[in-house]
Amino acid sequence: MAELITYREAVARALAQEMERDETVYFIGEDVAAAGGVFKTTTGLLERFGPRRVRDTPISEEAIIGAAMGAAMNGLRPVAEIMFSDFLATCWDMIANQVAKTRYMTDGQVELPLVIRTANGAGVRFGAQHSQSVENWAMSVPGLKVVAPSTPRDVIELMAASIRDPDPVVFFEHKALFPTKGPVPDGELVGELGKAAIVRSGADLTIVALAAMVPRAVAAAEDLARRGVEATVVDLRCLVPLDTRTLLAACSQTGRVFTVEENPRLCGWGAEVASIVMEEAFFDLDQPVIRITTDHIPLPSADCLEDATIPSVSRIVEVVEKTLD
Amino acid sequence: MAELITYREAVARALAQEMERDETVYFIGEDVAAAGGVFKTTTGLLERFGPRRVRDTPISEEAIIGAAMGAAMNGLRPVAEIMFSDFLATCWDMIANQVAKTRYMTDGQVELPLVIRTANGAGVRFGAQHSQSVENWAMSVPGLKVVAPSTPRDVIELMAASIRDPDPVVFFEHKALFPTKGPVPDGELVGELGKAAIVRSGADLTIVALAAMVPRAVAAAEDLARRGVEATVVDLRCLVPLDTRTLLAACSQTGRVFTVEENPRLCGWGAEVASIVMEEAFFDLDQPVIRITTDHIPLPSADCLEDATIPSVSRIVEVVEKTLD
Amino acid sequence: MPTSTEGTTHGRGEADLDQRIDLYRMMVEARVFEELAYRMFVAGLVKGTSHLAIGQEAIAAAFAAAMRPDDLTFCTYRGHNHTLLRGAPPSRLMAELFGRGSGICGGKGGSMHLTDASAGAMGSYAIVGAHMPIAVGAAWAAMERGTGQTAVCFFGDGATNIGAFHEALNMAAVWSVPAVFVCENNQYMEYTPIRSVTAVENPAADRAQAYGLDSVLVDGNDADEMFHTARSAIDKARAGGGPSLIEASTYRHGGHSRADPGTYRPDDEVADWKARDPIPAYRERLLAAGVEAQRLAEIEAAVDRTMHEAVEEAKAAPLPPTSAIGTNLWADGGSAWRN
Amino acid sequence: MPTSTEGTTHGRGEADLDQRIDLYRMMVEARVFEELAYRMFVAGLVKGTSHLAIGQEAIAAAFAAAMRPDDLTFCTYRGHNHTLLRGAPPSRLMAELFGRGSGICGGKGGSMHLTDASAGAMGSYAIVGAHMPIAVGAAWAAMERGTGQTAVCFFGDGATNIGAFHEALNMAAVWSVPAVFVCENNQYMEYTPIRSVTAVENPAADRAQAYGLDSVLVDGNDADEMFHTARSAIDKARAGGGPSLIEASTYRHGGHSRADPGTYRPDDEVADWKARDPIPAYRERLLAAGVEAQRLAEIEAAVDRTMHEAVEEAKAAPLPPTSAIGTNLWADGGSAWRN
Ligand SMILES: Cc1ncc(C[n+]2csc(CCOP(=O)(O)OP(=O)(O)O)c2C)c(N)n1
Ligand SMILES: Cc1ncc(C[n+]2csc(CCOP(=O)(O)OP(=O)(O)O)c2C)c(N)n1
Ligand SMILES: [Mg+2]
Ligand SMILES: [Mg+2]
Repeated sequence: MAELITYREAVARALAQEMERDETVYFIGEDVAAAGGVFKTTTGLLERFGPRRVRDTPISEEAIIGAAMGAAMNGLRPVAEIMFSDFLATCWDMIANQVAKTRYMTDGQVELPLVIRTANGAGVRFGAQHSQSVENWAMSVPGLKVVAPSTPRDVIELMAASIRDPDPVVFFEHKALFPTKGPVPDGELVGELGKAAIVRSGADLTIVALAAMVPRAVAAAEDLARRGVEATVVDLRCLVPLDTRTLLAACSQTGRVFTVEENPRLCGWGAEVASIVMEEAFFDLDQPVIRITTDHIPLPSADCLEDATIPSVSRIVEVVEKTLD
Repeated sequence: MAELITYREAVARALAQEMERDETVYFIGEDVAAAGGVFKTTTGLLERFGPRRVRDTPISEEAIIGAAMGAAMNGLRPVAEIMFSDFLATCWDMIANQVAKTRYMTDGQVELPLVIRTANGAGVRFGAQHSQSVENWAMSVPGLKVVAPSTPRDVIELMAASIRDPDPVVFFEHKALFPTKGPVPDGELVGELGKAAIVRSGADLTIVALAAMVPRAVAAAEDLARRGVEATVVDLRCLVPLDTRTLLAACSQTGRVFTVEENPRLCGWGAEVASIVMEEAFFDLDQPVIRITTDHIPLPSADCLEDATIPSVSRIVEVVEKTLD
Repeated sequence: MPTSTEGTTHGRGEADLDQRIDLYRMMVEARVFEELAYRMFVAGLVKGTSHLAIGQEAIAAAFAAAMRPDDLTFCTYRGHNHTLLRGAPPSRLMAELFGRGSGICGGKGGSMHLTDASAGAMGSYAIVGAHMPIAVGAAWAAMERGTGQTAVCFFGDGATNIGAFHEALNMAAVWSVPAVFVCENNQYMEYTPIRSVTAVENPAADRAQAYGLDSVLVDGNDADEMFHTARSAIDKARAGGGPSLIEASTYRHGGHSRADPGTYRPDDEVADWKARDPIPAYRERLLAAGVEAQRLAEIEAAVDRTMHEAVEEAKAAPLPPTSAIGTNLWADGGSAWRN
Repeated sequence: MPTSTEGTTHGRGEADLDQRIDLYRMMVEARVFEELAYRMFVAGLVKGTSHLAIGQEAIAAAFAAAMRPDDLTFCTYRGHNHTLLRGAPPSRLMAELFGRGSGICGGKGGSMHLTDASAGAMGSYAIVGAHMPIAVGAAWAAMERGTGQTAVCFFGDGATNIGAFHEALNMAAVWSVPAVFVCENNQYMEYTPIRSVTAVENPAADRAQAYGLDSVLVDGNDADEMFHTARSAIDKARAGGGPSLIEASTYRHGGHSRADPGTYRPDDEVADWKARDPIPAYRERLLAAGVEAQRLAEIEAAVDRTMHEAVEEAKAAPLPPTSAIGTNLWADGGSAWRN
């Protein structure tokens, strides 16, 4: 039987499932142990697995990632939390230059089974330094796997898959989704990286979305359905590996493709997806791929401004409808 | 009259021109003063402008960018060197979260006239941590202007424009171009940011390139010309602001567009350019935009492997020809 | 550094008493402003988050009093008091917390990014440690331009373990810039006691020698001691004596942010520190020094009035227009990335 | 820490003499390997760049001798000697410098990224300071898994001013991991004297207290002193005594990298340090200790032979196949980012 749990609860459940299964899984981060995380996503782990496997760190992001990397080289499977994805910038060298490149530079001598968890995205009025969507930063660096789930079930299944994966994974949890609920079956759950989900099927157009933009894309699709337009919604779930099979099939079928991206416009994941789709399904398309993105600006903190900056259900519907007539 | 100087000499000449003109222009970086820079791009500046305005720093990239930012807030126009663009990762927070966002977050109260110079790109067998092309990192962050010249003259004109620009500019100099020569007229030179150059005109197809890929695109175009195919070559020169007018005009005219990118494939500047061109010139295109990029891997150091990874003249020609028949 | 502040305040004469009364007023301003901000938060008017410094006012007041108008302040997301006491208008500060168009940053910054460049409040930075190198640069420019300005940089105990702290202090010392680095050691990061993640007992003071600086540890809840410390460090910097690193021990009465009840702190610890609240203690001291209760009561009433008016003004302020989204990314006033 | 090494080496008996002869052999191996590497560079066979540690061999040799086979070494782009002396095959090291397929990293790493995981040489890192937190993690894992391993991390004087140094040492101390941090202070960054950009005289030793560690300053050109220092720090770490920070003063005889003639260094300074070359000095000491010249000559000849053979092997090695570009990004052996 399946119960309804929150995206927030799913994080702790996923970590607990894997730490229970494999004693080499360790978890470190700022305020993650005694406090259970500033987003309360890791509540109970300290009590259950003790202060050695669940450890509070200093405010030292480079040391957090470095420690995870070194530990992964020497027999642990660390999960490291970077509290807000904006702070990936403070340890970007460790992630983009060390973690991502070491297996390749050593021609496979060094294995790095580690997961970097981070709270990504906007919607909570934290302003420009605590609200970014930076999954495209990770996507642009060869050697990183990139995951960004949109449902509690995907959080568990993809976190388990990420922890079991022998390669480094950057796992983006979306702040705005923490309170959202979804059904989750009992028992051990393990998913597979690199598989997109067809969340909704419709013959008229295809909306490709990620993380918090998925529920918005679905809401827009339902709105459009009421107007007689049927949309397919693809939840990419992983940016690397990218499920181009599912993506291209869904796009070719409808010939009308839209991306809905929370990242600022330039060089977002949607630019890559649009380029791939147009290059490989060019003659199946009735119109160019249209990207619906956050404006190319830092995020303003005022609620009314933040709401107007990120793609909204109504903006998605508007853009789609404009192309239909 | 114009003389031939190297891209390397152009850097020092540009800095000298601006430091001569404006005493608030200061220059800092590692080994830039007494040693004249590890690439010898700043030779003579210490002797000419003295140890206060040309200053060696500790190996502290965050402090280098932070110092430049704080100084820009308080009346100087600093130029900060980050020796290799790979090291932008070690101060990415200062660049992407502080420098890029501060004017916007303060609603225009704080002006940041500063230039971050860095040696970008491959071709010198330095391996994965000293050879990256990361101009797309900067392009993806709102609030940064992004420049990457391909000729000595552009180095001078765009450096002068960058130093005089009231906004932060990340200025990518290409390692492999330092020894290359080009004609440079006498006297003060000042260019304009956000203007692409049509390096070559041809009716059959358009190749869009940047920095070290420009000479390769031109060589490929000449090779193609010998086979009766005439290519237009666009040198973007700036990624932000992006000269979409010139770009779209050049692409619409030929209907066949190729990008040549040194950055790894995913989310490169070419993905953005391809998406824009396909979205805005879709019905002028005879075929999808095709991106010719470095593979999506860290750069190997062995010369034969590095050469085979980065787009070469022959690979450009091959890819183009395949689409013609 | 002075251990007994009476020693330093005596012999400074009447002017000092006025200065001390001013210090008191500033502490009360910060306290009332933040208490109202908290109430507005509970009332749902303050959006996002907010980090109060209630209990830490003596540090902000002392430095604001010791600084010259053209000196530059760099602080953190816990920066309401620093920004206010440098002279930012309370109504526009409150409006910024409310996300209104009249906010000090037009609603784009929010509680964590208060900036009033015209008052020398050069920003609240929300990424731990990042503003420390920036303060070095501002001080460096002051030195090179000979403006006589100093830069004062406030940061928390937790910031002492991040790389930017190390890089900034080394560069500041090597370049001998006129900067004062002030660690407001309130004993905790967000929820984690600083002791549990730091290799030394005094996270800033015990590291001063690593930068060739004197180790300065002061009672951050004693406004007189703070003022004296601030003044000597600023004077030293202005005189070309180079940077200082000051650790001021203090405590925040509430949680880390609005989301935090602060339950991880032992009750008696909280009680002890609340008993050392800098404001009533200073009030007593002023009365003992012969200031009339009447005068202090008038100050309190005036501050209360001003701050309540500020709140009303902020409540009445309009939301920013949606068009504001596209303004002030660039110096040309816009945000275009293409032609 | 010992100031006189004779004191420590006496009384260790015959076994020690053998150990010391071994130390000598290792220093000679490193020296001959790097001299050949330099010649191959001039001959155009070594691609890219290379950073020689000629003059610094005593440090690498002493630690390699003091480490257990399963201990882990982390070093910098100036890491030929550390990688070689942990046991990496010289022919495959040289092949890596040549960019050959038989190179220790298949030609993908190059001079700055030598790694031989099977020998515990966990990598040469080309971004200053980055490997220090990584070494903390490796030591932390050893502690948690109870393997008894230690991690030894070598870095330069210039690395002491970057943030990662600070973060790594604080975390190492707080978690009390079995790690030894060794600053090879060769007095210069690339071309800039470390003194000119550092707030303290001894960039590492003068900062040890900031992490609650002992200040350890040793003569990096004295192999006996280095060995003793290395052994005590490693023993301490292995015994659960936590990390150490060691500053070893030394000098590189040549420039920073192949591109650098090193002209920025005063001639007499270079001459003084060359007079303190660790290898001839140690040879004298061994002879004085009664080792027969014959025995040392045989060692030198053998090393010379091995290294020249290594060069010939490397010269004969094939280039990597172009297909290697796409291998070993992921654990599945490939580099696919899509299905
Ligand atoms: C680089 C970075 N890491 C983590 C955070 C999240 N964070 C915000 S405040 C805080 C605690 C800071 O503690 P301290 O420096 O003592 O300042 P205080 O909040 O006590 O004033 C943390 C970890 C951040 N903003 N920046
Ligand atoms: C973060 C970073 N900044 C700059 C460089 C460029 N660089 C390479 S070696 C070097 C000097 C390092 O000096 P030191 O730490 O003393 O080591 P040494 O070369 O003397 O062994 C510099 C600045 C780098 N590799 N990484
Ligand atoms: Mg604190
Ligand atoms: Mg050195």
